[in-house]
Amino acid sequence: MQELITRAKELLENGTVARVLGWKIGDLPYNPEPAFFETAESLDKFVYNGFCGANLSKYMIEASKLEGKTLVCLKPCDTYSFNQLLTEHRVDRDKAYIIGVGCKGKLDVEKIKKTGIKGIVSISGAEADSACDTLEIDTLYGKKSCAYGDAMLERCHVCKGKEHKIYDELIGESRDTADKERFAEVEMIEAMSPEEKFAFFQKELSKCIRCNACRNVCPACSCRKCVFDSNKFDSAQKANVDSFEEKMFHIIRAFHVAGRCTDCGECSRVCPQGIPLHLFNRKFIKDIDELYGDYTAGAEAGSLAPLTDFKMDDAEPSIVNERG
Amino acid sequence: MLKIAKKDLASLFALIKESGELYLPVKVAEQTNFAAYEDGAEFDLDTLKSVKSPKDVFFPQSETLYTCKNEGKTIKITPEELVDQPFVVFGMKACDVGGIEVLDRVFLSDPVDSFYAARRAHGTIVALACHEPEESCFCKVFGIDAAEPVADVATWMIGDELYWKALTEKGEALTEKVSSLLTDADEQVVENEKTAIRAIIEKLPYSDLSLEGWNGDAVAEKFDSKLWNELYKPCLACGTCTFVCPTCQCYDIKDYNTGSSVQRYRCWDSCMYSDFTMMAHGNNRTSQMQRFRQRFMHKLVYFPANNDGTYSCVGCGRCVDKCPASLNIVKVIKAFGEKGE
Amino acid sequence: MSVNNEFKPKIVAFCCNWCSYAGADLAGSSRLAYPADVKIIRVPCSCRVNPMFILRAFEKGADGVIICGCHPGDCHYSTGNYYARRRMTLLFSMLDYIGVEKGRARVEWVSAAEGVKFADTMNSFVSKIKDLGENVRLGDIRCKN
Amino acid sequence: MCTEHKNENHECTCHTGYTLDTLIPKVGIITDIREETPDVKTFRVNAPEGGKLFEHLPGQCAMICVPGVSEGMFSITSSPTNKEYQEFSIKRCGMLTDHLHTLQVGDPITVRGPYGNNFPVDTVLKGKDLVFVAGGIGLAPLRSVINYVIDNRADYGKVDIVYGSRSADDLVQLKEIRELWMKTEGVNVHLTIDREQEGWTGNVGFVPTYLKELGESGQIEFGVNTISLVCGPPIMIKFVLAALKDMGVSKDKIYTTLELRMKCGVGKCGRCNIGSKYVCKDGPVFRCDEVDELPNEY
Repeated sequence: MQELITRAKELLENGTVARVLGWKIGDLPYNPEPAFFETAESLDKFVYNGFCGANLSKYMIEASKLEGKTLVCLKPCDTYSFNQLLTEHRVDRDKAYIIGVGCKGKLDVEKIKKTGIKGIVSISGAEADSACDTLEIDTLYGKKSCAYGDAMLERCHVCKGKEHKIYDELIGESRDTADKERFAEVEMIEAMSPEEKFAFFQKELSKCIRCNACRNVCPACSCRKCVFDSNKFDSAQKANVDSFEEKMFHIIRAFHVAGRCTDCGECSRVCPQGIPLHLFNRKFIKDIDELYGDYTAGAEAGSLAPLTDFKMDDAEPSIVNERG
Repeated sequence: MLKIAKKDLASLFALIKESGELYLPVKVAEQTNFAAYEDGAEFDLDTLKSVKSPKDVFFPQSETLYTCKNEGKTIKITPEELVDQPFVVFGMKACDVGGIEVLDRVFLSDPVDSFYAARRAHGTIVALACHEPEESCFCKVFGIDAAEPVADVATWMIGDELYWKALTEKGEALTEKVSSLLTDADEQVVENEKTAIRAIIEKLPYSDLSLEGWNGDAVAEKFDSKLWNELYKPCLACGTCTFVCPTCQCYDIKDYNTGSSVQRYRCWDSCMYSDFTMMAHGNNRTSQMQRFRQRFMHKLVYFPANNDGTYSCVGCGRCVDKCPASLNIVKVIKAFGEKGE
Repeated sequence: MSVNNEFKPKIVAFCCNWCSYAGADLAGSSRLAYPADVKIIRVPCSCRVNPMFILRAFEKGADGVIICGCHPGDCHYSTGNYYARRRMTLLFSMLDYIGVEKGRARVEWVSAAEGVKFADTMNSFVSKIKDLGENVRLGDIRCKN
Repeated sequence: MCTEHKNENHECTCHTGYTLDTLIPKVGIITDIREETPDVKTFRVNAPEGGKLFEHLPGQCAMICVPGVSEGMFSITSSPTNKEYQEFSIKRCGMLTDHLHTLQVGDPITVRGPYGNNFPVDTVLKGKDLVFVAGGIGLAPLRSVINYVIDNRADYGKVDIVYGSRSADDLVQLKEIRELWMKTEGVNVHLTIDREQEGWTGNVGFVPTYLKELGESGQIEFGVNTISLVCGPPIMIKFVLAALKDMGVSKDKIYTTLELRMKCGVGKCGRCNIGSKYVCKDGPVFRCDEVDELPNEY
């Protein structure tokens, strides 16, 4: 991480970049916040560790409008989102100086707390360059430890690979973390009976508090004015009055990014109720791969999104009934 | 002081349910939220904080105000029935009870909001002391004693027994109803528990946060500070902090056309949303900085100005845990503290 | 499950202006009978049908939604129904994924000359929906009373 | 328990503290609609059984709700001294007002209120000389005060009304201005329009400049005993305040009414606050020096 800080200071001082977009040390061991650094000594508060899960490419939409280049630290999965935003001309490539940062899998403090660990005072083993795979956690109620894999975000278990898709420079090595089959959860749900499927989503979506964090964090969800924000829409985007509204909101949110979603997992990471929202997006990805050929959004900038393309011999919609 | 064994709690809840609805923390899909208790539901008293605060019981996320139906030449307005059955909220922590008191100052001040007032009048709150406070808690900063919650009934979970002490006559009435299951208990055990909890609270990282400089008449200097321009940048303008907060009071009034009638309902709203102050000739808070500033100015400056010094924050730490960009009220207070503004 | 005949399904049909709507006219003018519970909404092209239209139709109380368009290749706008075909396939797969009964939403290509096919499609669709029964999984309870 | 103690209008009598919630509107009937200008209509509203829906004070507002569309806060333009009806002058400028302009005489309309504070007619204004400065639809809130003053003419000193609009047909309540206000003793009305228009003999020019001319030419004296009441589009208020300042009128002698988005009208929904003041409860009528203490966020 120190190498990253010195490089960032260097680029800032020699004027190649006007600001650095990274993470600032939080006041708890697990809550660094995305931050802009404009001066070299403010970079002393820069941090990059296992808790820097935020995907910074969406901030680049606004940063591209500022004058001068912005240095942005992107993890391998973030670069897919940046490519997708590039394809849609939402970010300006020459306004971004991309440093591909190494990634050993990002952590979720909710998962640590689910193992019963409370009153966290300090965590060691989450540093970017540490190689150990257990976290030593010092708490008010004694020393605890937790395996790195158990604390990892769900998206890191199905990581798409540690190769950065777009960068100007690479700093820090990565460690492969994929140990689960990407569509396992989706297949498990598809195998359920309609009643079970309905009950599963009814229970999960009943937790939704309509806070829109999933929509506001998603790099593919970058419309200037979202259809759910118009006041002509009588089922409000704030009230969870009836279970149908949550279903419509989440289906349409996933639908609007179908074929553009890079499966970066931010929606599930930020959901305060821990709803596995990626199950919607990943279902669309699986269908698109099966019906229209494998496609990874953001693999390379400029690729044609499946829903803006067609083939003469595409399957008929009735295939959904035959597929069982 | 009375007590009941942890294993008999299910029968205690069943007994309470006989005389009215019971709301308590229930684990659904691995998340703990306050919900109406059905027999056999998996209640969860170990998780310190529910995701959504229990203010939902008294000030629901959405409630219908009235229904309008066109009848011939005129419109028939049928107001929604006010709550008129007693109910019990079990397992509220001291910070959430503090949150309800903040909301009382809003909804019970003249003109009284009768929907809220009806629920408050018919609700009995059984508060549970926090056995193991977490690092994001800072209720001590706002003068709330987590070891001794002040509600209709105070309870402590010590070992595998629940200690029960009624504090108000509503609490006495409830204790009366369930006295068959409660046995006498020794006060001293609870005193030791209180000192243990207070010792832990002293060690919490946020407990020494100082609110110096934040009060009702700090409007001018805090409003024009340049710090807001740096603090708001990572904010995603989502509504998480406002919807998990036990003291947020803002609501929106909207219509829902059901085809045969129109239901006018009230739902929580968030000052962080872009259309919060949208009006016919424009929006007086267009930038996210203004909205971010409004949220914390309201909690730490405007509310104390209108409510003789009471802050609109109870230090529960839910915004600290749940903000996607890790921003929260503690970082704002600290940032202003460091800059000495 | 024999559905008592009181259950009157509400069906919403999005018909594309150039083919299916003309097909419906033809079915009407040649006195072909199809159930009256079908409410036709004319759209410029099947591709104009936004997934939210379908979900809001279900929300407001529809029991079945059918989207009719020109046969692939005959679209007045040349490629409209190709995009609609992909879009509807994904939507129907998602509806099936969250547990909605199969067949509650359907796409059918009906040209302007196929009045008979239009009537048959509507008859078969209404009977299918009558088998499925009332839509309880995608409705908003406030619109039920 | 509580279910038996219900009386007919839904009050839970065993907790007699509640009246019907203030958010529940009353149903009124539109008894007359006057086309003031191409985009302003004045609606006269009565209770179904006749008389007024509720009592109000000059300057207070009411929330007019159209089920299925939305609801909006409008100032009650009729004076409280008028016992038979209440009137609202509504300019067409949005979803709700478009719908209101389609209503006919005899249609039902749901109204709740009154909300907000009022012009201090019985306290500060009593016995003072008054200068009313209004622009366009801004006359609506001031009209209730003007008619109140005219009905209790003896309690007040000289009255000057400076009222301007885009064009002659945009002058609201022109009939009443000519037949009642101009004929009342001690009340002189100064009308102006923004641009030259044939058939218009009155002054031409913006309200702030016209006000300055009147002030400097002595037609209106701003003595220590004069209170000014200003209402109109924000841009006009800004220049009028500047003009009054140049003529030595101190800010605590000027009242204005602010208009922000109001949803509940009772200071609870958290929308219309400027600093720690809620416009719907602590306002909408403010003294200008109070307005300066507020952070500039409106």
